[in-house]
Amino acid sequence: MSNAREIIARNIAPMLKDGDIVNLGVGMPTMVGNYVDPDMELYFHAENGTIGAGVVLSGEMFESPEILLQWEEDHSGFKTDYHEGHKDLANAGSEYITLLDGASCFDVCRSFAIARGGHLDVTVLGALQVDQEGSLANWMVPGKRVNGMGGAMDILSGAKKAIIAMEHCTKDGKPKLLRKCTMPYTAINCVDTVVTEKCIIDIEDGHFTVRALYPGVTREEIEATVEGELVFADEMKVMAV
Amino acid sequence: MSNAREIIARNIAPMLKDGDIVNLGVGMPTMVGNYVDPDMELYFHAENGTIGAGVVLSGEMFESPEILLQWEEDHSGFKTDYHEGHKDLANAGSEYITLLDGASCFDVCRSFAIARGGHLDVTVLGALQVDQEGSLANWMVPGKRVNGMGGAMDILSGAKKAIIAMEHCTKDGKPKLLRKCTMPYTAINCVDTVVTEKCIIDIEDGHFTVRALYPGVTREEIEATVEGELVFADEMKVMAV
Amino acid sequence: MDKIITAEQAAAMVEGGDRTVMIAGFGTTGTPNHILKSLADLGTNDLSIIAGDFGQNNRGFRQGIALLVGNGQVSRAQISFTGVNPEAAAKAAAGEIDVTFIPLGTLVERIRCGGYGIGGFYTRTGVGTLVAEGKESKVIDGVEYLLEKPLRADVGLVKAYKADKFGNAVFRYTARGYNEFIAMACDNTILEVEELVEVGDIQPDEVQLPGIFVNHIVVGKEAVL
Amino acid sequence: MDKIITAEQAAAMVEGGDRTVMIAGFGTTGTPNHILKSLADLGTNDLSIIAGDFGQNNRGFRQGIALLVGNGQVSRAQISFTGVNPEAAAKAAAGEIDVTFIPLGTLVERIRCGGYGIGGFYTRTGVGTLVAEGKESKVIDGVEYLLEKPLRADVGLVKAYKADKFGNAVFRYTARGYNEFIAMACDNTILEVEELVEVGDIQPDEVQLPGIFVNHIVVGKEAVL
Repeated sequence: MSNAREIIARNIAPMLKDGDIVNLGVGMPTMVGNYVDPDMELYFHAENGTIGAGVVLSGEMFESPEILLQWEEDHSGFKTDYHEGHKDLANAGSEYITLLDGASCFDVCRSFAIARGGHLDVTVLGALQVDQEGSLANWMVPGKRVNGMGGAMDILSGAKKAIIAMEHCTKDGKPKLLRKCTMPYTAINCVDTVVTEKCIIDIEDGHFTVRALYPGVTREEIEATVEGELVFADEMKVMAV
Repeated sequence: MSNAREIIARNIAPMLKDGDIVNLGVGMPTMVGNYVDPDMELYFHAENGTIGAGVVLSGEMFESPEILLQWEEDHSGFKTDYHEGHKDLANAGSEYITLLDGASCFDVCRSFAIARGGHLDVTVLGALQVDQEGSLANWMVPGKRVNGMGGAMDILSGAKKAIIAMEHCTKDGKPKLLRKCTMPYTAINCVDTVVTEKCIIDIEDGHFTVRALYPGVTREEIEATVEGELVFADEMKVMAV
Repeated sequence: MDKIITAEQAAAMVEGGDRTVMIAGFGTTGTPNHILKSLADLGTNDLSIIAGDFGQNNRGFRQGIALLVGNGQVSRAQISFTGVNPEAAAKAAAGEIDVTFIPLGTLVERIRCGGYGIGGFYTRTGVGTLVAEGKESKVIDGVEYLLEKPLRADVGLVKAYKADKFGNAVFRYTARGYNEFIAMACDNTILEVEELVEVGDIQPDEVQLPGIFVNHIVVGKEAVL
Repeated sequence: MDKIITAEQAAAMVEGGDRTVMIAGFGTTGTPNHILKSLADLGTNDLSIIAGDFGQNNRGFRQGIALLVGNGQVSRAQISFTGVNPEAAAKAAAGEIDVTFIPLGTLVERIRCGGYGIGGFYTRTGVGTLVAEGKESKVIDGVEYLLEKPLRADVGLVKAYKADKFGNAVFRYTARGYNEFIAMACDNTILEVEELVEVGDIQPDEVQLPGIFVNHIVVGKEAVL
């Protein structure tokens, strides 16, 4: 059986359309790439300066400094090219990647222009909280974690569609889908869809609309775990397992 | 004997210093390049996107469509490179040019950043009028000529030093050095020095300071042909012939 | 997705009236001559153009935008200078073309803003001149600036030396111009190239204009039309 | 004019206190590791840095800016995210480093403004968030924007793959980053390269950072420090 993260990634994948320019955030959103139809032409944007990312080489090399050092030694100079991986080629999460034919690299101002300027079709991002106004919080837990917002605010300010990949509740079972975020906003009024392991929710006109449920999940369970105005779609769909 | 334009160009050339990044406007300013010490390292900026311009290939090709067509045919494709001239290589006045070793080409936003961002050491431009506040007019004769300002306003907004190359009087003998320009400004409070065929004038603290005279030109002649507050430097120099 | 079209098809996408077309080029270089020739042949009238200059009109030998001007197809122009085109200057002076002159550095930066999703920017260029008329000004850290707003257009006509079939493009020398910014600032960008290659033939680091900003591609050999 | 210096000489040009240093890099790529190593060895304190992230600190194995953070040399940081550096995040949370977080797209655009002579720009990024606090906002064509101001620094430390002796530089892949904008926004830009070539060996069209923006060059072989 799939775990929550796999369920979420698998259910987001079909939301991407042929020809889309897509930015996948670090972590769970990146897993979406594993589930997309390989016949579909998608252009993956990494905000550190490329369109056309292929695969992530390996997370292993970050497991220890020794592995990383060895990889960097093996990949120094022009021993490898963009099809195989290169020490000067990474994604925004600092993982080494490959590029596909037709990829391009560019400066970071241009890279953010792709988002801010409305050229990005879809972004998939994680979140700590999402509220019924489509605002989200994902960069700061006051008094605890202060990691900075990176490029998330810029990407959300211009992406045509924002999909949030998020586990349904906090580790201690509290709602993350709220009437109003309690943590500092990353961006306001920008989220289109939230996918959790229990349901798929669209946000429109200031309320949550549940349009798909994971097999076995009841409306009552969603009502009990979502805070805020909740509507169930007339035609309820079933999420992929 | 030199004509007015040659005198002006020859007297501006020694104002350029080793290592300067220089933009020469279309026309008389471009002639300055003919008189600079060849041992000096100067970097010529053309606002259509290059630093490191070499020579202008030939004005002849613009004399008739036939010559131009023939040149373009001869230079199509990669038959020539940047040392020899190329159909995709011109200066801001649409003359074909060469580039020197170490030259670079870039987009026009970056090119204007060189001026606006304070990276340009000197610009030499023509003018119709210059006033004692250091404001100039060179882009529009109301009711007559409307050619547009091109890049002149941008270049003047950021160049560290602005030198005006200008014949001393209008064709009908009227002053061009004025208390206040009567034609629409190109830029205000930006001119450092004006070089005419009769004198070299610095502009500071709201007045003209004559610091060099062409041999044979008298102070009375300057006083009669300049309108505005006029000061003669204590040490008057003699212009090169 | 097949992006390749003919110059005639490209020309047919340009509309007059309340639509705008942004046209690349700086004097003799970097302008989509084949598409402009087709647009002149097609004769679409009442065009509103955004461009650096009016192309080349050398004693009646017209190239680029000068063909459209010669035909009287251009009604409105946001432009920086009339260029080597006395005919256009005369038409501007006579009011046959409604011309708004924009400093070139400001024009290209406004186009960049249009493509980069920026709402406006402050520049010193034009302070104290006619350009400042009707514009907001603001003193920032003791310096006066003008507020300039983004420019976008319905159709963008750009030119590169070479592109792959996805539209990843490469320029040469000063023909680079501000093509890449026009491509990002238009709803429908049509790229004219001298040479078309397969996807994968251009290295990711060579690409100066990413293909995602190119909707259609026209192949046309240079130099002479 | 000889621009070549050692990493030690470069490090000695960086001052603390009321001076600022802008440092290139995006995670693992595009950062001037040799200069930063020398700066860590030199131990200059009370640094004010402007950077994208705090470098890499992988279980105590520090690279780039992380070396400076580990030494406690950084007092103030204008930065976008702590990156793979939990030590920096902890120091930021504890107030040991006075951190101002800036959205990355805004940060790089502010740096560009600093080099491009633009007084400020309007962005939608950060509207309605903590980022908007203390900033002017403006509604343009019905959309709310924040005014963001240019960023400049006294010293800029940038990294390219290759440069000629004049400083004309070429990047590789995603290591391009925003090096070119930092170089334009600093009074004294020091470029670290892996490979140095003669003037004329890099074609004008290949140059991604023109040498006029480079004051000094440090040559340092990669990959490992």
